Amino acid sequence: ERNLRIAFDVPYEPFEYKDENGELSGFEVELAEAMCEEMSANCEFVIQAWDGMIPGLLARKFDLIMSSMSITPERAERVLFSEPYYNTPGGWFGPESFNTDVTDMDAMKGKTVGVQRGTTMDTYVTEEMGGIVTIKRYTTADDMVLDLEGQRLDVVFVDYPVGEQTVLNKEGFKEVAEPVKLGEGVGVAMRKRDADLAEDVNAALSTLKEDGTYDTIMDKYFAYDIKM
Amino acid sequence: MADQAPLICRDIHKTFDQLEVLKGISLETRKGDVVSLIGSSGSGKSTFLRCINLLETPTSGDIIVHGDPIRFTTNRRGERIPADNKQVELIRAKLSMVFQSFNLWSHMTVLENIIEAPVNVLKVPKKEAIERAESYLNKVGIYERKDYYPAQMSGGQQQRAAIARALAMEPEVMLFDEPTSALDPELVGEVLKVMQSLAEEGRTMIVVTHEMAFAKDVSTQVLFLHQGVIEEQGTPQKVFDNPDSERMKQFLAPKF
Amino acid sequence: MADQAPLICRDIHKTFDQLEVLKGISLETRKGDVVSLIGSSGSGKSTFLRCINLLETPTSGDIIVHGDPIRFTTNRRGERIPADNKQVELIRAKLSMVFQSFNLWSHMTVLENIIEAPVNVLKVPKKEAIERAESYLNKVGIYERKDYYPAQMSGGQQQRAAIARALAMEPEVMLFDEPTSALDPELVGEVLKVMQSLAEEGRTMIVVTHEMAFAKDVSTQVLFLHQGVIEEQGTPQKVFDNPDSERMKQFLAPKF
Amino acid sequence: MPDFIAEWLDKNDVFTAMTLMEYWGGMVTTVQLVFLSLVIGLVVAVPLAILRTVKNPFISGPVWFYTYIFRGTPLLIQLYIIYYGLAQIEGIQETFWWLIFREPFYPALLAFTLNTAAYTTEIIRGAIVSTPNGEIEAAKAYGMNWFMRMRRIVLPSAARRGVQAYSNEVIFMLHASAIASVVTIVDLTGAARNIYSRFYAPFDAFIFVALLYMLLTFALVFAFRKLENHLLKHQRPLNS
Amino acid sequence: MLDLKGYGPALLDGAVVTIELAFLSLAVAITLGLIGASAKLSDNRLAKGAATTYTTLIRGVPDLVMMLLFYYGGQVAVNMLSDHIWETYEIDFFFQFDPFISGVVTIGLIFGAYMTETFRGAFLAVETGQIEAARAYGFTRFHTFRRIMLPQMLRHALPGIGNNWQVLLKTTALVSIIGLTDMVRVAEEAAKAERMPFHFFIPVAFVYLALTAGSELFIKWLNKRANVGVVQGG
Ligand SMILES: Nc1ncnc2c1ncn2[C@@H]1O[C@H](COP(=O)(O)OP(=O)(O)OP(=O)(O)O)[C@@H](O)[C@H]1O
Ligand SMILES: Nc1ncnc2c1ncn2[C@@H]1O[C@H](COP(=O)(O)OP(=O)(O)OP(=O)(O)O)[C@@H](O)[C@H]1O
Ligand SMILES: [Mg+2]
Ligand SMILES: [Mg+2]
Repeated sequence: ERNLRIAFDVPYEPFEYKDENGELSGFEVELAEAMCEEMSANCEFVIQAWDGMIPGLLARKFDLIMSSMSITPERAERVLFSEPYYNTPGGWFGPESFNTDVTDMDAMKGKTVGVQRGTTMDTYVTEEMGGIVTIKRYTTADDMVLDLEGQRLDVVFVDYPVGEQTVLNKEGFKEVAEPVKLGEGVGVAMRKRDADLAEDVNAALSTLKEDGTYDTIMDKYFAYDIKM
Repeated sequence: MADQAPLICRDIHKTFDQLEVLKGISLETRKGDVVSLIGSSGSGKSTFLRCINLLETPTSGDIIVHGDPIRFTTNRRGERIPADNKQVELIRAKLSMVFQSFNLWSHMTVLENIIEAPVNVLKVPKKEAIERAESYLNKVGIYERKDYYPAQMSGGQQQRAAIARALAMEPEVMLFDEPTSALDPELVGEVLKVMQSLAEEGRTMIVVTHEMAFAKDVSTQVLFLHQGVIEEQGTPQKVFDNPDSERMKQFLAPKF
Repeated sequence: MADQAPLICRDIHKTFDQLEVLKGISLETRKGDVVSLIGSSGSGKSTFLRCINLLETPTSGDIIVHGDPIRFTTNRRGERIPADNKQVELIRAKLSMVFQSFNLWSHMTVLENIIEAPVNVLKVPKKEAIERAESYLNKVGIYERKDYYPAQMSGGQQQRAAIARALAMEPEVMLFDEPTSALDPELVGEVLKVMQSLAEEGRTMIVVTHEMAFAKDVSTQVLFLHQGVIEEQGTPQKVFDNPDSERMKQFLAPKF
Repeated sequence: MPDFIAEWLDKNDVFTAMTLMEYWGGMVTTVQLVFLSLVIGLVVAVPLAILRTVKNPFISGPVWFYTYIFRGTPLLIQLYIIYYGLAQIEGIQETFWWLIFREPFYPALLAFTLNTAAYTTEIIRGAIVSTPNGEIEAAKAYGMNWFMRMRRIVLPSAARRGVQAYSNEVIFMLHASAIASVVTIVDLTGAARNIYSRFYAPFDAFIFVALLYMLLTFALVFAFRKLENHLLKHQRPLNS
Repeated sequence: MLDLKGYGPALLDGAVVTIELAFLSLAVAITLGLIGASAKLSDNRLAKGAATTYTTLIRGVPDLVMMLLFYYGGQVAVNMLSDHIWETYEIDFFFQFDPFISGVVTIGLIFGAYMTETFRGAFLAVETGQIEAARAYGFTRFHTFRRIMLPQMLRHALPGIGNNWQVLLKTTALVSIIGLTDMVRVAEEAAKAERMPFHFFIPVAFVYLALTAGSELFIKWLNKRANVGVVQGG
């Protein structure tokens, strides 16, 4: 029986957060619980601030990161990713008055777009629209929404569930374009050397996806499909 | 105006906490007067000088400089303070002082110390101030030390720098607090000669001194202070040769 | 041991930057000697005293206290420094000093100033140290000021506190730098009498002074310093009545 | 160039011309932000420190309160309130001020300046009150008015006692400026964060900016050593 | 009353972490500062060089990086060492860096460097005559330091100490990246969870201000003691 420590950065609703009783819950938390059971591992959940995530993994403070870390080639250089276990689209949100077509580069020229630093949305906007729009990068989604309200931003491009929870909750804002499927999805991050562990994790995840456990958990938190 | 008394003090009292240090000192000077203030240690000589230029505010009593009485008022805590800072500054610019502990400005060289007040207070052009400073430095014999900082000089050199600083103000009234205490007999003579020549130019001087020879030979008026009261006052002849007070007689008796 | 020279200095040189302040000073004392160091301002008297207890390290020359030569070494920059700090501390505890600028510790009252070194360096029991301190405070006449801080005292009172502080160490050799400069003639007499009585007890003293009367009447040896060299040295009779050097004659000539 | 460095440079993807340009841009922003806030902060702090030493509580009180609040709360909160708070003011978007405060640079500059001025005020105040009293008395006795005393005697003397503490404040400010990145300014740390989150190479990205910060600090430490040598020459014995 | 949405107890726990960290690191910092300043002012070239390297290096590295380096970098180094020992000698040697102790040590080290500069300045402001008098009476170095230099330097050092303390207090928030939950971290979590960006920083600011008020009073008291016998210029 193996011992595993899994790190989350809370809160990131509905993926991981503390409920009213202070218990860790959320989509990824439940998925992690199921995964541990499947692997018959003894799991301990660790809460870790985002900036210390990778350093902590490398320093063996914990063994797995299941905190919505998107798979990118650059990150894959440093850590070992499992197969992706979910992918959410990026959503465009803006004020009611925003009527520009975000795919029309001429129309977008000079607009200010907010993204969360280091997300796949950041990479997308940087690659596709860099030089055309002004990109502002934020540490938290809430700061970004504040600037959207304060009219420093014209539009934000953010993880769909996050946008749904923050921007659409406010008066006078709407979804301004179709969600965009981006990137390779989110995976469990591990140390490079833990190839054995990665195999087991992948096996466990695929079992969960097949036997319906994954769908049960997903339906608890989402009205749409994020499965990969 | 010319024959107006440069400095009059009337019934000055000064109390620190409970301790009454000055118990009614009066003094009237004429132009060119040299007043020697003698008395034992702790009798209030320095305090009296400091009251004259208001570094200490007298608890009561009047100070009149050139017919201009200094105005006082009381502050919220009931302490007496000068009423008009402008007036005090004007008066101080006319009275220069040599402190017992020199109080040279430590971050300035000797020359800078000396030209500071003439240039900034009296608005003497800098070039002229430097010339003047150098001539006084020569007079007190420390011209070669002009670019030293106070901490790099001997006690006597510091004292001479402090004297030069006071002289360079060329004020009407000069207050000297033991200006020759750190000097050897030879230099004492030199410095006292410089002071004498200033007196002859018509400047008024109040000198706290332990040099009885100076008090006797140069001064026009001698005050003997004892525990905050004037025990003897008058011409040197009277004070030295014919003292009334027992304390004065004792003070003058040769001790060593 | 008893008749060993308490202090011997041999060919002391001291250079600040380029300026050679002491150019070879030698001095040999016997127990009970009173050495008067006279000379004009800036001639190096204070520097010499400061070299004796190593506040300045002599550029060259030897210092031997009670037969114990102070060991020197050179540091990496090629400057001469004492080799053994413990030795220096031990020697300093045997030499007490009155500074020209008093250097009373400003955060301590007069009494605290006086008992500090006896209690902590000599390990005298506190009660005894206080008694001793009080008796010396009485001797210099500032017993009633014992709980004042230095800043609250007159110049002369501070100087007397500094003298009491040195006396309370009851050291074998005492270094006095112009110990009576801030005192009136009456007190000068008192203090010099105290010093004389100490000499009679057999303590050795080196006194920088401008009181020629003291140098003449009390001292067993007089050194006349001029620009860093000893111009005259010998018994007071010889130095005062029969000086060889021109400078000394000039120094003695009455100036005022 | 040693082989291992060449090899490392070859393999690395964190240090490309593009990222280096990003670091350079960040460095320029950091230097501008820190330099401007320090200069303005110092200019503001001197009069405030003087007011803080005044005996009248109606004058010194408000200054104390200002330093209390700005030293007492985290700079991050101050920056948040100024940056996001200003935008919340009804109708500010229509005024001339919005042209200035729309950009994150000016709110950040304002927050930094107010913060450093508070700390600097305390340093200067401390140095002012420990000026040797005799030197002030000498200045008074020579007829210097309050203003001249301050300018010619007290402040120069205070500068000599405050310089070490102030060097700390300058370095604090350099480090503290790193939080500018939370309001979307791409300063040195902002650049590092962007690059870090792109490549997830914490040690490469952060150690490199750490080196850049160190370089800036060394420059400051060196400058302060020169300044101190100049200021303290009056108390240096000539022989050592 | 401010509605803390049930985060009150967590904030309180966080505040305790913040306060413990702050006071322990302050103790470390003051100790290091006194040692550093004495070393910098000594004649010993080795001590001087070591102290100069310490203050320059530590002040050079941003706090966040120091924290990452010490805790994670230190751990990586221990891990590598442990692997190596295991592979060569088959001895199981391993320990985890404790985040709280690492936090105290890191913050203490950082502020020790700033304190060193503050104390050095304060020591330089003590009149040399005061120290000379002590040396002339045969005081040992330590005795001179304790009885004369320390009390006299304190009044010059207090404003600097006060500033360093204020900055230190806020630097404790960095420990969230090494997995400790101080009050700022709690406030951040709460802010994100409740989507109220300013709200939870109000109690945090008040805790800071209360600590500041307390320390101001304490410093005022110290200042009064440090200034006995001193006529303050005005
Ligand atoms: N730290 C220093 N740096 C440079 N020169 C110095 C220093 N200390 C003293 N001097 C110089 O050394 C010379 C001798 O100084 P010293 O204090 O020994 O004189 P002194 O004989 O005691 O004079 P005084 O009777 O005025 O006290 C002076 O010219 C002085 O300027
Ligand atoms: N700030 C103060 N607080 C309390 N007492 C003081 C203060 N300043 C001076 N005194 C006391 O006032 C008295 C007179 O002091 P002052 O300095 O005027 O004496 P002085 O005549 O100049 O003596 P000296 O010849 O020794 O310089 C002294 O007994 C002194 O202790
Ligand atoms: Mg006096
Ligand atoms: Mg001397």
